[in-house]
Amino acid sequence: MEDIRKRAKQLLEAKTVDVVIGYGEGYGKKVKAIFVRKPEDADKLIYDERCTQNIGVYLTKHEVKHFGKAAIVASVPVMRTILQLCSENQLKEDDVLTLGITLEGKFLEFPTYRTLENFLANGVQPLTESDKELMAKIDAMSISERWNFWTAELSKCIKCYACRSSCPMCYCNRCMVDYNQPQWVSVPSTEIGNIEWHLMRAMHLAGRCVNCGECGRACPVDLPIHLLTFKASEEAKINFSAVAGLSMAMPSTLSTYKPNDKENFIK
Amino acid sequence: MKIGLYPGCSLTGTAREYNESVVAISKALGLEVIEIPDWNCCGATAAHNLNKELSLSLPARNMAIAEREKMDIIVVPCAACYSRLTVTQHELHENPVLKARISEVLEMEYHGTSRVLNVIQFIEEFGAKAIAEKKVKSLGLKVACYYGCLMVRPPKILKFDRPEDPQSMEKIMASLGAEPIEWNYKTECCGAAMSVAKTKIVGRLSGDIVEDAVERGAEAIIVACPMCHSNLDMRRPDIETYKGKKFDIPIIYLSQAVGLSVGVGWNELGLHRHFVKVDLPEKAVKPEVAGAKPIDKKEEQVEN
Amino acid sequence: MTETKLLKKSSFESFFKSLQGQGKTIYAPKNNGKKVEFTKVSTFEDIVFDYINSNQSTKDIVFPRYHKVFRYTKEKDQSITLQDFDPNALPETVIIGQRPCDAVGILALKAIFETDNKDLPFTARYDKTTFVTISCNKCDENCFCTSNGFGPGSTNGSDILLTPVQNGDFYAEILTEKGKNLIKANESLFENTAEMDKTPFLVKVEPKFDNTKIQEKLGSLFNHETWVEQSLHCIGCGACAYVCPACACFDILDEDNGRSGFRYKCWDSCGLGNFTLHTSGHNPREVQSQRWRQRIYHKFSYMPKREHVFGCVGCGRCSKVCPVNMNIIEHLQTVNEL
Amino acid sequence: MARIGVFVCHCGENISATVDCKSVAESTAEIPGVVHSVEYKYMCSAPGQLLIQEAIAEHKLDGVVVSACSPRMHEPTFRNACSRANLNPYMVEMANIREHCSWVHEKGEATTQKAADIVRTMVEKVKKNKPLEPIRVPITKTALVIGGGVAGIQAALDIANGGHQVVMVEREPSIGGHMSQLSETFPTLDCSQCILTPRMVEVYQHPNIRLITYAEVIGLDGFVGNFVAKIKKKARSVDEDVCTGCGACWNKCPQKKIPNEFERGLGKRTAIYIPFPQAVPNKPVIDKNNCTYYKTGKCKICEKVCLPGAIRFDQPDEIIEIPVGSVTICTGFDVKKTDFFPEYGYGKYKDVLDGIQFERLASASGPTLGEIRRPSDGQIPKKIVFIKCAGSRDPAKGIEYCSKICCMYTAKHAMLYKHKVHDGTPIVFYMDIRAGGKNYEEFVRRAQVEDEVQYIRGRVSKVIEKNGKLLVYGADTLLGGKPVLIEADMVVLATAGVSNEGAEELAQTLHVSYDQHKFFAEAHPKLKPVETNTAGIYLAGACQTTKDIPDSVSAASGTAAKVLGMFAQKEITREPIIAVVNRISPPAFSTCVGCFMCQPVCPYNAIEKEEIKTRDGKVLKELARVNPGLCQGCGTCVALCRSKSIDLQGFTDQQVYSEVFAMLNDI
Repeated sequence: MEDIRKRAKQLLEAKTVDVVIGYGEGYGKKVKAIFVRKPEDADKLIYDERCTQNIGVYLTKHEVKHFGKAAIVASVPVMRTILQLCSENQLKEDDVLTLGITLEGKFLEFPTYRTLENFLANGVQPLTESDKELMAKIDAMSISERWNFWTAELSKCIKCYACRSSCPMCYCNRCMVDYNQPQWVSVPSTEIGNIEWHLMRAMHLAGRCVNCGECGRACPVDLPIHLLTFKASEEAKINFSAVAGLSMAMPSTLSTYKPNDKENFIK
Repeated sequence: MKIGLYPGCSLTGTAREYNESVVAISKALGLEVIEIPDWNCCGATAAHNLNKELSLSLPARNMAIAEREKMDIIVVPCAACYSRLTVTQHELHENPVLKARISEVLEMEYHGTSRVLNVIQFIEEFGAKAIAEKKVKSLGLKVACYYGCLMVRPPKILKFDRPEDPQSMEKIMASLGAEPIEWNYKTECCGAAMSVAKTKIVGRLSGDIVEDAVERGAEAIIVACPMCHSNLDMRRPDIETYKGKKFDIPIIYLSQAVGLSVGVGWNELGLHRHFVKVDLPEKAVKPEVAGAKPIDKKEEQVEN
Repeated sequence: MTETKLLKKSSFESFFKSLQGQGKTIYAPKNNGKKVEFTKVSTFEDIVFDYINSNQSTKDIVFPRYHKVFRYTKEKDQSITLQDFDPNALPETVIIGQRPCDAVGILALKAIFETDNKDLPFTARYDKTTFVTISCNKCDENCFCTSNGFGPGSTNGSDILLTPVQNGDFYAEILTEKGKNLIKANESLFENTAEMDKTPFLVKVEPKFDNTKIQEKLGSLFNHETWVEQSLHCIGCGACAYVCPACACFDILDEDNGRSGFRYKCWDSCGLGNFTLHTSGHNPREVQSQRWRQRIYHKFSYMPKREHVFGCVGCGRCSKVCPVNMNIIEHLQTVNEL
Repeated sequence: MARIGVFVCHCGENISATVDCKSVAESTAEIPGVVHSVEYKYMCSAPGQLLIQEAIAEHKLDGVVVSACSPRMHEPTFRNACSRANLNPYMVEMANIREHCSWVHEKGEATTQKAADIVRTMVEKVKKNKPLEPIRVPITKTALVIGGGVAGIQAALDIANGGHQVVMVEREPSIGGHMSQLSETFPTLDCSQCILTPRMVEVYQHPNIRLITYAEVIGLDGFVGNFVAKIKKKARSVDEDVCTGCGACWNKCPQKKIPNEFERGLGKRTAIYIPFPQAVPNKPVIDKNNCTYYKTGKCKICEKVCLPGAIRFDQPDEIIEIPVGSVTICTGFDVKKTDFFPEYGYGKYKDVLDGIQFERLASASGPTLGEIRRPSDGQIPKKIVFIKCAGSRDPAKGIEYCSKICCMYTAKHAMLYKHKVHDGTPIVFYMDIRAGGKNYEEFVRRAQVEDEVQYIRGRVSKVIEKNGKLLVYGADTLLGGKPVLIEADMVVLATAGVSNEGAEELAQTLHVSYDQHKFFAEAHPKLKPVETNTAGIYLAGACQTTKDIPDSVSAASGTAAKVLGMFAQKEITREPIIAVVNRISPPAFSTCVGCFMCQPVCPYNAIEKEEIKTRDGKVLKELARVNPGLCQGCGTCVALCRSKSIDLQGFTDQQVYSEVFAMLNDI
């Protein structure tokens, strides 16, 4: 933690960066994302096990971009976010300085995206045990059981779009559900409208999801919706050997064709 | 990894030595191979000409037992059995309805999850490393590797080696120190099942094979099929009658060759059981490792 | 007109069954395996009594997240039949166990929906619903009802307020005609008792800020940078508004299926980027700080001025569900100190 | 409210025999927005068109639905008619009640109802139509021809003679292609080189043709009429402008044992070489992989003997960019080599040859000067077995198609052999004889009758080499499948014709489609046989599928006609049915977020980056832009775009939705 503060202070003093995006104390023992712009505020930065939010979501935010060059305190999912955003032309190469936190909790600075790629080649954050367990449970279900499981879960969705807002890959400035000419997806929170939204979201993230699980954590009614995108990324890996967020120039999985692509999903 | 062995009828009769040598080398190479309990006939060669359901049920039963026994691999030395098992696996995989029907007939669950391997594949996949480690003798022989008709056909189903000019036995033999020859009859028909009914035809077909191998300098023919063996070995008199000359080239199973190289005993490999006497030149059994004892053939050779 | 009664712990189930017997739809807190939520309940055992507050408010019952305003059908001869909203089709409803803050929240909704023209569906639902509130004997760090002028035993907005007292019995205040009617068939279960001091049985909720002071402050803070500072980490989802008992924003949309269709109302949130987007592409609340400021001003300045109620009841739900830990107490305290 | 006119056509009896047109017109009249709905016997006739024109004026129509045949058939007709009546032609839609209804159904109420449904969907669509303007683009009147075989030569000469500039790019050091390797040609048996060489020279000397040999096209940007080709000119190590082609260098080069590609390995060449004596240009190249100087740093004999001093060891590869208006692909084909055939010895038997090798043996300029001799021992073969369909028509080999040219060239080979070795026995194994073509069947008949070529209908299972002979195991299927064993001295395989090496890469470079066999794909197998799916890129010769010389040449002339036709215009007018990225007011400018995932899916390379800048030049936003010249309106990007920021003019999401809803909601 001291390393991060020291380095953030240096960077801000030297005006290498204009803002350090990191975590700070919030109200009632909770943490929140903070945006440090003055060297003297660097001491507000913290990093501990409560810092689970994928703050990569702020990298594409208008107000944050406005500050200028950014450094970000980055856990492994945030690192993947940076590379994936770069692949998708939302960040320019080496636009963001990564103050990385390894899986072991060590501070490691990444001066370039190339160094990030090298680091991530050694492995990424595994799924949590509870996610693995639930995923295995869902995998073991028959198709009708699975359908019942998800329709029951998704019927609770209130369509607050916290999943969308918290996802760093949902950076569209107008989401297709917000179109009404034509209306692609039913607007209100109805059973079918909820299913449409979540399936579409999973499809749009297939091959792009960096497995941070933020959508599931953000959900105010505790739906395990992150498993939908996890599953889609698993399929992308199996079928197209594509893993998002490991390279700053990954060709988009679903919009590129390779002659040796498996076609066994077409039935 | 659990490895099952499906011997089939030949390996309990005319090709006893094939079974003996496969079991012996598995042991020598440190591989545990378990015979599938209560196995039955694979249906070759008659079943598939008579009744399709029967021809699929017979092999499927053996595979279902292997599955039940949690065998990941089934080693099938006989080429005809290998053909029947792989073809059944393929057909049932392609046709789930038929698969369900066969499970019904068998009154057993069949999923097709065990991998079916012939002896060549078995040695390639599991034996190569052990051979390199345990090799005690280099087989300084010129050999003709003979695959016969079933080992590589039909290629679409087997997906094993190049069907017109296979190479895998050559590779194994070369690793044992032998020198495989280039020849033309690797996959020609030996006469196969005519062995009993029309020995004249066997004489002609197998005669061409033996003659070409000899003319091109082979000192032994290596086989991996009990029918090939019996036609080239047991029907030698018919061959000689047809060709009008004598041939003394021995026919050796691949497993026996491997066994010799890793130091398994002569009789343990069943080498004494052949009709054409296996009398290898001295250079064929020279010790690879200093101190290893060459096989004393005379001492070990007893009447069958 | 308040009548005070005592409902024995052992009688509650009989009361519940009697209401059921009268064909009323009963909503009560139920544990859905993850959270406590208000749900239609059919068995008494499903009702949870020992909880701080539900994850979502009871707003959904009188102001559903989605409902049809009218339907139409076009006939072959091009004539149109219109099927308007039918208040008579609504069931008699009882909410059992909501907290006093939710009761106040419904008053805030009422203020909005009935200020000038009455919103027919809301009024119809409100009129058909009887609110049986249970006072709070627990709270958490996000609760701040006392900062908004009421407290854990407030009767505002309830038809009956039950306060858990000794032995698990309930001290019942029958506050309205609706409340009286509800217990009419079960008079025997409610013993008469003298008016009593509930304070010992209520949780003490520490005041977090002074809301009159905030109201004053807001008069001069419209262009203050604090809104930007506070909302920098806001990601602009609608979670806070959707769990808020007093948030009433909605959208009206049509679904046209050619020969038939309907108009419906569904929740909306001022925090979402498209909320005030004009057809021209112009958005008067272009950035998140403006949206956040709107949320605070609406609740603490505009509503008290126009509707004479606060748009915030202090339930703290918005802070609990916020995925990025925006905390309304923290922000209001900041405003207080400016 | 829309004012739409609907015109229901009887198409004589084509429609009216099964559909009650009157009832369709009447029911359509009731659709809101339809102000005029009539039927007529022949809408496409002059009076029919006039009927529409008058109705537009009289009823002030702002949209027209012609309920008749397929838009492929008459959409242009009716668009023009409406245009004449001052209605934007893109406010016209065709409701196809002929191919989609009357032709495929029995007469009956349901059929009439279906026709009415189809009309109704188009009425709903046309309500959402917007007036569009055709796209006009200028033309660079220079044609690029890739490949200098007989097809490329023909295309280049035709275009050049038409008065336009041509750039010809050839991968090899000389033009000529496969035709220059051939001995004689069927069905006339005239000498291939004798008829080709003059045309090669003509290309070289033509004032309108710029010939770039030993070069490859490595990039193509732009769009029809406005391409920029990037060409990599590989270093020849010889200054072409200085070299006189005297031959001193290749005569003196000490490296003499390099297998000659032109002779397909049957002959040898030097390290500095011209591929064959008649090469055009007659300038050598140095084969760097085999040149002693490049390998060891010593030698330079060629430099010493070169009087004009043309050798340039340090010559670099050169990248040239040339603006062109059209591209003609004539990159030709190749044939499978004998090592493709395990059953025939995997290429190990020296006397098993492929067709081109036999051409070289029979050619007067070949390694044996035209004598048929065995590569193994130089003996004259007394018996040659020719095996047709070696690979072709064989799904097991992955080549399902008929290579088309083999029947003819095998007949020719057998004849040439018989003409050169009178006592020789040519035996041909065949599946079928496919001799469709002018004088082709007669030619094969001549081989069989006059030259006594033995034809055996059957396949060869195996060729075995034994004691200097090739044992050919086959079957004679006309004799009930009787096994045949022939002891031959030589075996010639008519190996399958396949796409040329590098065809796939070139197709990807040029963004044109290709089939599973990596042959270039034509836009339509019948009606657009020389066009690709990309406007301005054409196909000729065997790069499309194996073709003989007459077919290649006629296709080449076909592409020349297409190119000249385009160059005859001042500018190109194109249908505005293209994708467009939406634009909205600032600060968003577009709902496009610039993720550019649409870029890789565009088969036409039409997606560009557009920068939105402030007045002082700061980039505010990057978004996708569809180049209207390149876009072919396939809609792939539209389907892919997550934020629905791209739409297809003429087929907008709204229009398609309206159609679908109109159909679904009235059932």
